Amino acid sequence: MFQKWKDRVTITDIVMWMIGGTLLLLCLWGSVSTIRAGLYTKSHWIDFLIFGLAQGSIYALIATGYTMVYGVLKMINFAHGEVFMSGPFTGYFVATAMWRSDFLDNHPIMAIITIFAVAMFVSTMIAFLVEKIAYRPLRGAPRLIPLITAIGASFFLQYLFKGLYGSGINAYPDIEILNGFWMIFGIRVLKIQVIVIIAAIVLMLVLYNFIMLTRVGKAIRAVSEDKEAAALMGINVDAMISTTFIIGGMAAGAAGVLYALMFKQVHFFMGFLPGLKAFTAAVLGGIGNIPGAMLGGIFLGLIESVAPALFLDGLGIIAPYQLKDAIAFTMLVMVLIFRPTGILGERLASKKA
Amino acid sequence: MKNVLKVFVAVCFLLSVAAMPAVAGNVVKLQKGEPVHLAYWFVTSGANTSLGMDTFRGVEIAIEDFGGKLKGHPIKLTGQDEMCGPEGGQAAASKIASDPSVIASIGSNCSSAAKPGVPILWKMGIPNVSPSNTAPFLTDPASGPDFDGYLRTCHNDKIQGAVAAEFAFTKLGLKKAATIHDGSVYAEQLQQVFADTFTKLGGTITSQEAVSPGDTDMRPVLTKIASGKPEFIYLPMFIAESGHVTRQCKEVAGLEKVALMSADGSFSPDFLKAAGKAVIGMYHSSPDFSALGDSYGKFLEKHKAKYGISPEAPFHAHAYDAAMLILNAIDKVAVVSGDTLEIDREALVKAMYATKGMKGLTGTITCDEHGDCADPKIAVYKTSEADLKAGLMPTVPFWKKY
Amino acid sequence: MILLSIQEMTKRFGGLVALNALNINVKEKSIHSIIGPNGAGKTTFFNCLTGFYRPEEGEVMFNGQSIVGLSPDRIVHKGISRTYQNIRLFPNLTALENVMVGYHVHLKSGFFGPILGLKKTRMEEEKATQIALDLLKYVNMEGREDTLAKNFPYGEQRRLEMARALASQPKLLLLDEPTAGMNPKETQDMMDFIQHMRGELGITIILIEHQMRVVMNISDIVTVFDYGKMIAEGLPEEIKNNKTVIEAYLGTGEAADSH
Amino acid sequence: MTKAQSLWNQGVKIGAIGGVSVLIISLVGMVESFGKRDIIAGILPMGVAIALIISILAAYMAAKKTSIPEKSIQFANAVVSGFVISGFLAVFVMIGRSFNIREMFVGASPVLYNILTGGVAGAGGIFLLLLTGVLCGAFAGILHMLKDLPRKLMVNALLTIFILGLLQELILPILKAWDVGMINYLAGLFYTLNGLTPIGAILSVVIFCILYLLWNANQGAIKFKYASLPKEARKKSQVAALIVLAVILIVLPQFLGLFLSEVITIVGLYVLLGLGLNIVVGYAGLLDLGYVAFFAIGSYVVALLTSPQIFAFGLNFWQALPIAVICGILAGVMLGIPVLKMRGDYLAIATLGFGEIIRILVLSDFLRPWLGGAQGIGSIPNPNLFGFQMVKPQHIYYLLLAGIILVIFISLRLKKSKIGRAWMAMREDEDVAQAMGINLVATKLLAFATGAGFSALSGAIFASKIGSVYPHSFNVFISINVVCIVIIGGIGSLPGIVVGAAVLMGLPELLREFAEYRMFVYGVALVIVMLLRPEGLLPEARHKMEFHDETEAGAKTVA
Repeated sequence: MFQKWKDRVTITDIVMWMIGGTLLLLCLWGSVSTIRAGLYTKSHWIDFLIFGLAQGSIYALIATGYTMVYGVLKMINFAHGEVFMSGPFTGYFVATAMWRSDFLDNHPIMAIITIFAVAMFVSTMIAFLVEKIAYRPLRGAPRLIPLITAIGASFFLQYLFKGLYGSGINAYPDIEILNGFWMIFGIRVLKIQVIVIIAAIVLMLVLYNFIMLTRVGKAIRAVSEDKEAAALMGINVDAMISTTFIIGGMAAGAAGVLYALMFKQVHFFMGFLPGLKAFTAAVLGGIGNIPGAMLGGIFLGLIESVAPALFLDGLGIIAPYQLKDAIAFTMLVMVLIFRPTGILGERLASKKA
Repeated sequence: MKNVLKVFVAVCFLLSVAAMPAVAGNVVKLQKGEPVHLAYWFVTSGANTSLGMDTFRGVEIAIEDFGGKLKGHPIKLTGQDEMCGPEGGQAAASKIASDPSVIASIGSNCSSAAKPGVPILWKMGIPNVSPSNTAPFLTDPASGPDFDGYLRTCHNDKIQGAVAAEFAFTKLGLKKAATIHDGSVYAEQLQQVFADTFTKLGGTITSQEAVSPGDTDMRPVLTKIASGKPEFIYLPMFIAESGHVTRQCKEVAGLEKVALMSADGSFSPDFLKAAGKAVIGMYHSSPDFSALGDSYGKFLEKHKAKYGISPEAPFHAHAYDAAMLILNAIDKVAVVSGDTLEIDREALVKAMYATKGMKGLTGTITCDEHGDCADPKIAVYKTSEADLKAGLMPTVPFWKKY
Repeated sequence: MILLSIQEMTKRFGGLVALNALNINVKEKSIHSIIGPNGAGKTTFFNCLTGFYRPEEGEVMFNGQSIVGLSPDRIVHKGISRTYQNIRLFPNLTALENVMVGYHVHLKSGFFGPILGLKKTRMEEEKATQIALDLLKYVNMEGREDTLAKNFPYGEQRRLEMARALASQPKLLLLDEPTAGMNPKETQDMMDFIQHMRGELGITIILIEHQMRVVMNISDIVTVFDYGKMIAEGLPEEIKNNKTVIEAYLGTGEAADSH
Repeated sequence: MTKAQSLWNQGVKIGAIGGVSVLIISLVGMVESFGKRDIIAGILPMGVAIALIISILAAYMAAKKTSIPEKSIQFANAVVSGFVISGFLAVFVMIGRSFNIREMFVGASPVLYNILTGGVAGAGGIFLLLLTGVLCGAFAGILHMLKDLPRKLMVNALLTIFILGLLQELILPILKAWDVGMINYLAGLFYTLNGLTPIGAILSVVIFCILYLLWNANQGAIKFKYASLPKEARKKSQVAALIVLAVILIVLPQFLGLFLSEVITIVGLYVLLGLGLNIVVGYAGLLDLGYVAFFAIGSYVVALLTSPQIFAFGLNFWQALPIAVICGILAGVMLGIPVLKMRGDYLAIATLGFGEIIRILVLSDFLRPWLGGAQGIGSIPNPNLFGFQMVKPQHIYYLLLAGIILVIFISLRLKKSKIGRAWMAMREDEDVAQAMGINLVATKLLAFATGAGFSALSGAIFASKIGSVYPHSFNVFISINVVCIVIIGGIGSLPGIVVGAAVLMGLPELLREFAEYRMFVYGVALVIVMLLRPEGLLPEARHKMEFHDETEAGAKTVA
């Protein structure tokens, strides 16, 4: 009996369960003692949740770009963070010009639409060009090669925008109608956060329906299932890949403006960290899977906002918010251990044996 | 094949011999037309680029203001990227030290780069002035003779953190404070000095929080701070992070009325943009500009004309002063003999250390025997609505201790 | 003597029952063919035997030991080796390296042996190289040991894969359509080769095959699958005349083949 | 294709691409800031030289890509594209002078316009600019019409001038340091304080041409001779080459100055890191983006054990080194276990996360009492060998050399063993490898552990070299750089790693003075190298076959 058991359960399984169990216990213990200490009131917790939700919906929007590109090309598009940066950075100049001419204050809705249009256009163009120049010639090369060009493109774009627009921090002008609070069910909520959450959800729904229902969407899905078969069915694979990048670029541009409206600052380096987080979110949800990316993004946002206070405070760890990325990545590794294909599972044609 | 090898070996040998450095003399002799060579080592890539670009521009404007020439010799400025870290600092310093024509250097931006870099420079007899290393150990006598050629025109963090604590406790009469830092060497040290002093004075630190550089969503950590109900938050970080905290503080329940204070790391017009309206009523500690506001204004004008933008980070004025300090000292010790200009390195260092009462942008520059040259007159400023409208940081101190 | 005994083996993929309560016994040193229409579960059966899939129910006894649920590498250690329907060599390794990977299970040296160049390790490597060279010779690929696997023509890739499978010195060899895509001459060579293996090396062989000529000529016993179920088992002659089998092939088999 | 079509497709379109490129380098400020440095003193500023090179290159491409064999059309295309390039710039200058675009583009300064128009104001400047463009195009067209040898000669001679001018800051101090009349004279002959002298430029072209022609004439003979040698003689000459290499490596730092030695030690550290990652990525095919974690662990273990700060264990470097390596190996196993079951990019992101977790923990206030937090750990003593303090980079060089040789030796031995074959089999096809009896868990862990050990060794040397460790030194860019080194060098190729490290880490160090634009150029270079040479700069022999083999340019080769 023992022999049988020994053959089937490996040491690594045991170690993994032990690590997982220990972390789970720590989290539970931390949560319980945090709540018992009563440091935070109910409204604090609600605030944490809303903050996390707003940040998470932006991650989710960027993550859809990652996940779609991964779906069709099976590569990490390292430059996607820079696509995200390029739109709002350019949009800043439009916003400032409109602010100077008082257009922004007199016609805020029109102004915001213009900013979105400019930013989404720039992001889309950058995404399209990156694919065309850096990835397309390498179709069929081993998978690490486009990874390096992606890294190269990322550096190039960062320092291109630094060179063009300067290395300083540029702040978006205040838009009066976006400031202040709303009371929703007796909870004080920031207007901008509500707007960001709603806008992100609407955009993601549009995107999801586009992919699921339209002809082009179906063609993209076909390409991500099997390029050769799709080509045989008369689908123009290159065009579909370009379309994927265009859609991803548009989503990233929109996410970038939402981000800029919420945090007000744009900077040439601003894409790196959200890009990394969004990719993490995409993997967390199950890469190649659009609802997964959305879920992963929101999950990540919530973890970053809630987890340090909830898990670590009770354990007596000082400055827990410094560790929020560490928590996020630990969560990622844990999820991948026990669900190796992400929360919702990957949607990739798995052609193994 | 063998022949090729032989040739190859011979060429290598010749090259190596050619590369053998001779011992540099203690006196630099410049022929007619040869430039006075200064080197800078600032951070010019990565997330802290704006700090490096800014200090670099400060130096460039200083050289222009000096006239671009020193006793008929042009002034040449070359530079390295210290990458805000020890490895970058070491490489940058090695590059500067390997060029015997370098007379003095300005840098580094980050204290962590200065630590391994400064001794390398000093071994070659190159004195160094930093515009932005605020870490105390660099001018601490205990750090040994390796740092004997090191001076700085920015203040020591020990002073600034303590001033902030005294201000909060005695002037504002607040007893409960919280701090936030971003894990940078600079901010971490400042908030620690603040916390220590504040506790010593009798106050309570409700929490010492930290964020990561590049973080944008500060609301969760502010909510955590709010749970301790502080009356005062000290956030001595750089523009981006301080800006986020300042803006978002007003949006977090329980912190609407709390007093905020930052340090010179974010004392810049850009901070007004970054923080927006939330900046009204906020405090900053910074060197006392009040007597010299005029020359600083002129500096800003020149900057705008030359680079198309305003300074983007703190310490550009310190960099200006650092360059001026060096140029003045060289001017003092350089001897014209016939066609050549002779600069004695030892005399130069002495002259630099002997700088007294130099009118700089950041105050009156006087060096002590450890190399701290900054005017330690740290004043506290309060930003008003008028300042925000004008787009400039306040120039009149709100409070000063001296 | 029974080498491999399978009882009530069932494998499901979601709602689909890929293998349904199989009961098969394989005699030592026999050539046991498995036939059946496409999608009958033959390759799934191999994957279950080699540990790539884990059957939900049932027991597999190999050489008197249960091997259900063991990982593929442990099953190789017990003495089962396989080839693939679509050749899966290590494309960027040389022929010699491919075969030597097959011999992996018999190498004892650890991490420090090769680094320190211990005599024991060196001897072992030499022996392994020799065995691999011999095997290459055995499959008529002498003198091409330094060619990358992917640069061989199709037929030779098949033989190389066979040599790699043999290198682990298995008691049981699973061949998945070894004659697929071969012309009659090559097919004949392969048949001879399989019989040789059984005769000279004393290996038991389970064979998935589509070409009836091959099956009927070399099999000792034939098992027929359809829809994951065993529908017949017997000597080649018996199978040839079995009604159920003919129905399976002609009735549904035709439709399956046209896929 | 008609002539008009060709003119549009090759002339105008390629011209437009070139125009955008030149516009970009002008707008990011390269032309202006390099305008202060001259390639040839008083004649050719470096910024202009770069713009000219790009223009000529684009025009040359236009001529080369022309599908019509007629020479005149090819020439015309080159001229047209040259004109288009300068047209872009001319429009830009005109816009920039009439509107204030500097609010947006900080690089669009009046100085830049002056440089582009050769300092001539108004329409005259624009005309000059356009003329320069046409001349560039014509030059490229003529270049394209030349025969192979003269063309190569011309291109390479011009490049020589450019490189000599570019590296002035490096060469001149070295020459001057010698301070001997003869060399001083030579230095004065070739260089002014800002760029080559015109005479120097002409002389270097002449010298280069002579050397090139000599080499060209003899090259075939040498190759032929070598190929015709019997096997034993070849082996002998290989051994001789190795000995020469060894001698050079040993005496090298004695002759290099402080700075070059420093550069070499930096390259050496990355070579060590690359060799370690090569085991994980190159052999075992596991994409590890958190490789910096082990580097950090090696550094911090040495720092904690040897520095008098924090714990004051008081060990010396040699005692701490093995402990650091063992800690690295243990960390490798610890990372290995949870990520074992992940494939491909899941592995990449999980390891990246691991690297970040380590950095964040080291930085955290929570662990500050034990790890030093943001202030790092300082006062790490230099290694001491039999009473000799290894202080200078020249000393550390030997330490690194020993480490690299050891690691190369281990890598080679492992590669040719059972373990190496198992790694490579796993890289090629994980499932089949397992079906061959390879224990994936143990094999992967071994790869992680070995790579981690090498990385920790590198980290240990790094800590004692720098003398202080800070969490900020261990960010994700180190991991990314090392991955780039391994792939740019040629996956799995050990000489490739040395070349990769020298190119990606050494060259940027040598060109430190262009600090601002280093990362910009680095990014462009990564893309271009991968587009032109996807197999890497110095690929392993077998991978070369792989890429130039049409039957299977395996899309599934490496993880």
